[in-house]
Amino acid sequence: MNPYYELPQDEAGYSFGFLDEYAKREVRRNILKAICIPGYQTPYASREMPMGRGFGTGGLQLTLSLVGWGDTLKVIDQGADDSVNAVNLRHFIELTCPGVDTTEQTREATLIQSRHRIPERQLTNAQVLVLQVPYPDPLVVVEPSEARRKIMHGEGDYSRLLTKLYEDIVRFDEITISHRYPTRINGHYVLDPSPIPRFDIPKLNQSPALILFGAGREKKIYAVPPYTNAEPLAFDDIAFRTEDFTDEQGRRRSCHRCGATDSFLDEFTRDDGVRIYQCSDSDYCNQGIVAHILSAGEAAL
Amino acid sequence: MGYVAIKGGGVAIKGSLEALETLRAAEGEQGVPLSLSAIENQLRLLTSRIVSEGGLYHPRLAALAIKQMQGDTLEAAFALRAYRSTKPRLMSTPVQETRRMRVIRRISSAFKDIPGGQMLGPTYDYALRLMRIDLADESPEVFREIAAKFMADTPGDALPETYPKVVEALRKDGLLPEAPAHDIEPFDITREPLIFPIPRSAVLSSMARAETGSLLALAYSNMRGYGDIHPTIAELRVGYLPVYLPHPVTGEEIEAGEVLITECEVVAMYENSDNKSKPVFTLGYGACFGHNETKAISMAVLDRALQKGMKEGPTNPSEDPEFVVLHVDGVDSMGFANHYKMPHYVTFQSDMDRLRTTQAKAEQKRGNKK
Amino acid sequence: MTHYESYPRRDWPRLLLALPPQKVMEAARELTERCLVDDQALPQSGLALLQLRDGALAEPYFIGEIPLSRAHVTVVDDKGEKGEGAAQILDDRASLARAMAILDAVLANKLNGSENIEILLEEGARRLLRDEASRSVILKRTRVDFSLLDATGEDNEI
Amino acid sequence: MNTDLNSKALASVWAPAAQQLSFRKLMTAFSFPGRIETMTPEIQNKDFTVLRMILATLTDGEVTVADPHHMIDDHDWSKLETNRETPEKARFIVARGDIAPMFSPGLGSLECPETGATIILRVEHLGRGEPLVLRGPGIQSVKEVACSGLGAAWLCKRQEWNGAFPLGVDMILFDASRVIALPRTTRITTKEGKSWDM
Repeated sequence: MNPYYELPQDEAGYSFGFLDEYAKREVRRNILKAICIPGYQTPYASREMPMGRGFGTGGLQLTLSLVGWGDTLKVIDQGADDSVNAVNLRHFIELTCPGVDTTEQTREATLIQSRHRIPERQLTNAQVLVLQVPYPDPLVVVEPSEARRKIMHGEGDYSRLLTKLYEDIVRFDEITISHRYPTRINGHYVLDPSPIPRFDIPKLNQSPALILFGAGREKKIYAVPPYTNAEPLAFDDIAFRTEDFTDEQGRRRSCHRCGATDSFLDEFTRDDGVRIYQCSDSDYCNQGIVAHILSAGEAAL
Repeated sequence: MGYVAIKGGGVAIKGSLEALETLRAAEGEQGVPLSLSAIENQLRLLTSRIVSEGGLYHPRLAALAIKQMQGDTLEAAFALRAYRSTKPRLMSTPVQETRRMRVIRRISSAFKDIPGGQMLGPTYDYALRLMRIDLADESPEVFREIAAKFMADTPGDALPETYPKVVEALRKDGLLPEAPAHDIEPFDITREPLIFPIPRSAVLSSMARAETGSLLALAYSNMRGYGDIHPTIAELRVGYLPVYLPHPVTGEEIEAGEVLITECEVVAMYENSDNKSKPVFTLGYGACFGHNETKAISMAVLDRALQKGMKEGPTNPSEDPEFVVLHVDGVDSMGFANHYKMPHYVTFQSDMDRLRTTQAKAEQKRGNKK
Repeated sequence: MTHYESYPRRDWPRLLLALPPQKVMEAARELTERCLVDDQALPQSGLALLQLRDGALAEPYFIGEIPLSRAHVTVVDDKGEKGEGAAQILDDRASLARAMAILDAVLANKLNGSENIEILLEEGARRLLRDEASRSVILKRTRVDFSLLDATGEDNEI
Repeated sequence: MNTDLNSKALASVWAPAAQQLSFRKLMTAFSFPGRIETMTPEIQNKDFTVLRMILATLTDGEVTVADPHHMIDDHDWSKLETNRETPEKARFIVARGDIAPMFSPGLGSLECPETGATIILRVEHLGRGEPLVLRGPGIQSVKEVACSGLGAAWLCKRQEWNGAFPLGVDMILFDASRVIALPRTTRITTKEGKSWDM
């Protein structure tokens, strides 16, 4: 640099939503195409964000292109609002989008960005869920070339993926895919639903809320529109199964905190070696406790 | 209760940032903060890496990034990339010709007698890698004298600033294929998604901002035997490229500033292509922002390897455009490697569920057999 | 369009960029006090894709991005003379580009005050010469003399 | 929220805040085909037309626009900084619903269906006129929407263009203040159950 050069201090500064308007417009155009072609991975020119590829930059670019004044945003990771990554993303959005409200309550949010979970509480058609995606293409396991995968997707040809699932069954007598379970949308495209547990897959089907997926590193955007069929790939004789939370006696385990028996549970080992379970969705858990207290209060009256 | 492992993230993040800052300033009372100009000049090869891997020629911001990231090249390049996302794209420049480069170094390993001559310029090639203990305690006075001394006694007339390109001479002799300048609009990797197959301009752009070590590793695999390029350097040049833009009022070419770049052409063995034309040598091309010869050479070797792979189909990883282009970007790959540090509690819970179910089934089977 | 005789217009930005920016800004500020400056386009700071031609197949490609600031102005001096000027510089200060666009307008159209800018150009040229000289020394002192090597090979040791 | 700041930022169709709001309306329209969305009533100045709002929100120099019925004026072309193209090649096509389409828009390819055109169609009135019966993603069971000033030729052609999913075109229908969207997945019949297949 010229020896007299000085970094401009007064001409720096970021605009609303960090991204420049051209970047937002491109993301927005691709969101509309993703909705029109349910489950199709729309390519876009992902921009670099100030956090690592793999830390939710795809979801973040969607959120920053969507969010505006009047929105109430919730950011979660592993179901929790105060997971380190969720805190970091929320902080960044608050910094670059002044005037946008944030919340920890699923009910209040108009826009929810999440990693690895779909909230337990059923979303409404006034809400939009943005999921962060590390690997967008379920066909990668059977076909390394993207050019060939695009043709397979276009033709709706998933025979090799089904063969892979079948081989699993032969080997382990069980489909071994734990999360990122390949799911067919509107009878055509099979998508990678991001690393949500199988427990959350049924929430994709006929969801009242629009669900958007952003893969920043792999530069793809895709969508499950509201009220759209989403079916996990399965076989007639081996059904799709969600995670099993029953104990040795065959009873559904409950959250040790709120007592819920219908939520996805995190597993902890207490200092004394006893294994305990707790809701992964922290808002759902908190709401459960609040409801308990309220009903206990009413009973006491 | 105390079992909510993921609570309290916000407090920990704040503490972590402060710990980072503390270590940056850990020299204590003797500490002097690094000046950006010192980084830019005294660590000029590090700055060079950052401007090229960051994809933005802004040495001062690169120096700031180096300071802020405590010397981590991947993080610093990353900061420069993110900075780009906030700035509007004003234009793409007209094609700039590198023969106009104001060189400070220019060599060829193909010919000793290249038109205009060979100038070693600043290079470590012939510097002995012996520790110079005298640098451990350098006096500022002596340090400031170094440049003045070098400049003091220079005999004779000034040499020209610009030099013809060696490959142009080879072309005149009919040793290289003719390369008529065609002005197809190049691929913009910062805007257009990479959908394979991609044009060569996309490959060149991707490699120009690739991570030096990643490019080197793939090029080295080709040199060692996973490939057969066997390159000879026709020309390696380092210098300042003036950027000419049309004046908004008159339209005439005006210099807007200059950019330090490194450029390299390698000659490889001729191909037994179609029988109609006469056999000629083939070329590979590499260039990047800043002074970074390892990167330019690696890129040139890979470009040649990829040309072969695009034409005849890849037989080695270094000849496969998808493999090379998708794996050499430092910002992409480091981001992904690091994301594994994030919580994966839910997916791991799900993994455990699958393993336990499969284990139970296996046990049941064994039981049945008994 | 009249051009200043000693330095062609194409060299002005290069000469002005060789100066401390405060000098350019100050010169523009002085002119603004006496002249009417009207922005033809809003001064902008952003990025440009740098397009090069590759040396192997002569194909254009983008090596990366450069900072770019630009401004385009019309200046009317205190005698009522009017002229257009612009600047595009490899720099991220739109204010500097605007200052240089004002100087460009005044110089190119020989508006009132252009003499002071000529002095600035002179000074820029002197500084530029110094930078160029240092590069020239590098070339001269590192030139490999193959003819010497052929004639008296043994003497060419370090 | 600072309402002063808010109203100022929304004052022009070219303002980023206005385009964000407008995009969200379009996204809702595409998410729920047939749902009538009123475009940014906050903007009251004469600058505002629905077409200008849609184009300012979705187009720029990165895409191409066709205007076979000359609905975009020169001033808007220069402000949009977008590229003119023939309807056969354009990513966005602006047209009148009362004039039968005389072109074949891009439908995309099997590998890249997203390159199928978006057709922005002016109709007379949404919510009044011929009822259309819609089914498909985004619609819980059936959705009815009335529309006047949309020639039957458009619906026939649409059916033809969208015959081989994932190829096809997506549509935005607009009147003086409102829009509905018809993604390629939406199946349209008349009240009597007649489809537009001819």
